[in-house]
Amino acid sequence: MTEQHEALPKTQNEDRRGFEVQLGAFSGPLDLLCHLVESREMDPAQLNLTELVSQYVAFLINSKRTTLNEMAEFFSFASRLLLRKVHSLFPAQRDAGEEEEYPEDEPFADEEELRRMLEAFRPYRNAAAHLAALQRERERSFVRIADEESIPFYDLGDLYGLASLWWQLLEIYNENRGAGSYSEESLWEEIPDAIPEERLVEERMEELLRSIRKKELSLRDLLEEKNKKILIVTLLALLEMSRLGMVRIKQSETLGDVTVAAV
Amino acid sequence: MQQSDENVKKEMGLLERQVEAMLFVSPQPVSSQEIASYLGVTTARVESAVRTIKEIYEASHGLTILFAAGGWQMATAPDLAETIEAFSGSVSLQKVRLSKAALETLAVIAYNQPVTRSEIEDIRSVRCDRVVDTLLKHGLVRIAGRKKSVGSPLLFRTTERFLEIFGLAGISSLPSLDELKEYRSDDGVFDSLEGPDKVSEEDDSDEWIRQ
Amino acid sequence: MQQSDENVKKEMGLLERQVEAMLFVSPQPVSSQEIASYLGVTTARVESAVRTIKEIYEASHGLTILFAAGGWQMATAPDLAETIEAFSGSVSLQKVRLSKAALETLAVIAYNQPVTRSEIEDIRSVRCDRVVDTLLKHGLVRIAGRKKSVGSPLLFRTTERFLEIFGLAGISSLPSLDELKEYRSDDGVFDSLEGPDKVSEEDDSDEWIRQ
Repeated sequence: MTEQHEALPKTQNEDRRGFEVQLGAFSGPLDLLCHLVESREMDPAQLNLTELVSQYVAFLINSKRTTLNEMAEFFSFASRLLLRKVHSLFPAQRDAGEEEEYPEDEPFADEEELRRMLEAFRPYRNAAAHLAALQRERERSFVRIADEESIPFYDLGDLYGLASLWWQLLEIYNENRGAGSYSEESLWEEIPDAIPEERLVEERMEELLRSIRKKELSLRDLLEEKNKKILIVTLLALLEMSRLGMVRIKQSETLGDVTVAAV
Repeated sequence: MQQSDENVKKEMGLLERQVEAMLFVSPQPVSSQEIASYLGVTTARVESAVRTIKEIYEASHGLTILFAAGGWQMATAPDLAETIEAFSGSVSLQKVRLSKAALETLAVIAYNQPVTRSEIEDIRSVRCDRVVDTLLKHGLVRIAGRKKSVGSPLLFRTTERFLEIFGLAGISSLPSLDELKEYRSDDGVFDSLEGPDKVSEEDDSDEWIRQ
Repeated sequence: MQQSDENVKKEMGLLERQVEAMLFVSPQPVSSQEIASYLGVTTARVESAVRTIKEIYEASHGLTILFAAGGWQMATAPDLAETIEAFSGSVSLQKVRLSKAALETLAVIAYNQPVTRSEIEDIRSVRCDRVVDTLLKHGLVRIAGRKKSVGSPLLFRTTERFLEIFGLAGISSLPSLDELKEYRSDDGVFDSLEGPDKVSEEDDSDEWIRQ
């Protein structure tokens, strides 16, 4: 047990490290690569995106705790790179609007401007590093919480926090009232919903974790929700939790009830 | 985890420190068995560690260890009861912060006043008597009479103090859904990469899940 | 208050016991002024009491006293982090996972507050509505009104919770941007603007993530 505890911080530090790209001459974080390509400091045509993706897959296999957010971030950057690559391979595809922003014939015309901009941003990059270090240190201590409902969260006087909580609440309330008219057929008649935002999945993960920590629950109970969006979010949350090894999902007999338990 | 059993009296070793920290963070009482199996020691050792902590606390600290519901629980020393009771209930806390539950309840009251507790609970779909009490204590809401209906339940309203703290001229200036949004039309190139989610600014119903 | 050399064993008196119990029950940091005015003593006395408690804790307890967001807060000793984290699932809720983009955006907001989203994007030169949403959701930033300019964009600020999560006494305890410019000024990454072949091994822009 002690060994296990000693092993923990190391894994966390590794996770903190995030994904590093090694492509040709470039070595560094993906957002920097993306930035360099988008600001035309690097030629997108030279990018080996297959290599990028396989490096990412290798990274995923090694680090077991990548969050949905981080994965979404990767896909967002990777697709931006892909778009740039497509544009550079098929210049005719580029639309007029972009042409204005990055004059084709003078790719490095604004080098000075860019240098200035990156210079100006450097302190913030360092500040982010400083914050990360502070957070790591601070998170080694835990405060006492009487109950989860009472975690002090909003500054007194946070008017916009107040208002947005109200409008979210109203949205959920109306949705739940509408859920009465749910029917199996109508589920497929509609155009499918957009993929729910990852933060909803994360919120749902926290909720689920709280309830299954108290006692093991059956999948049937967890999926009782008639609201389609919540159902999808719940399923995604369960999948993600099982991927991260936070829950144990088991079925003791064929066609029997499936139980979900905290690990 | 290898202290000798001789110096258990009075001295806090690693085991005592671990037990102390565990009792501190735990919201419910924790049984000796639970601690023992977690730390991989015998319950006898856990109990002697708890006794040590308890003795040290009683000798000079403002805290104590209680035994309740089959487990150990950290609490404030009984002789400080008056001080602490008044302090934790004190409205003068300069920097009150609100939990999500409290702010949500306050939002329901603000946008729907006057409103009864069961109406609040209907919207939030959780009980909220404790939260309403907190808000009353902080002077953010007040009782504004009784509703003329079965059981004549109490009606709640926000106070002047609420308006002051949230910087509102009046209840009518509470932000509308539109006011919470950014109006953006000149975002240029990246917009097209993010899909159509930003197009639907008019779609009021969907600020929570953007489609 | 530096007689700790001669007087190794600090003693807890009534004031220390009261302060200890108050910090135990308070869900958020409490300032010296607040404790002082509540107990009717000077802030100097409160601060010396807190120091005494802190020293006693550090000598042998599983607890510690933190200073964040302008106040004192009781917490578990940092060396017990692994034990406590694995013991109580609810403490893991105290951890906030932030991506590098989120931290950078947070840094931009912290140093420029109140600041609009387009100002943040000017500095970061990437879009950041998603990131700002995440920060809002974690309660690390909040909307603090609208800027009086074209389109009256929303203004963002960091919260008290931000200070707590990063263990900052206040915004002013962040190093200045000038200091951060010099910090790692030998950092080669942003100087190699000549093209892909020069963007190379000198890149240690996020050495910090590696350590």
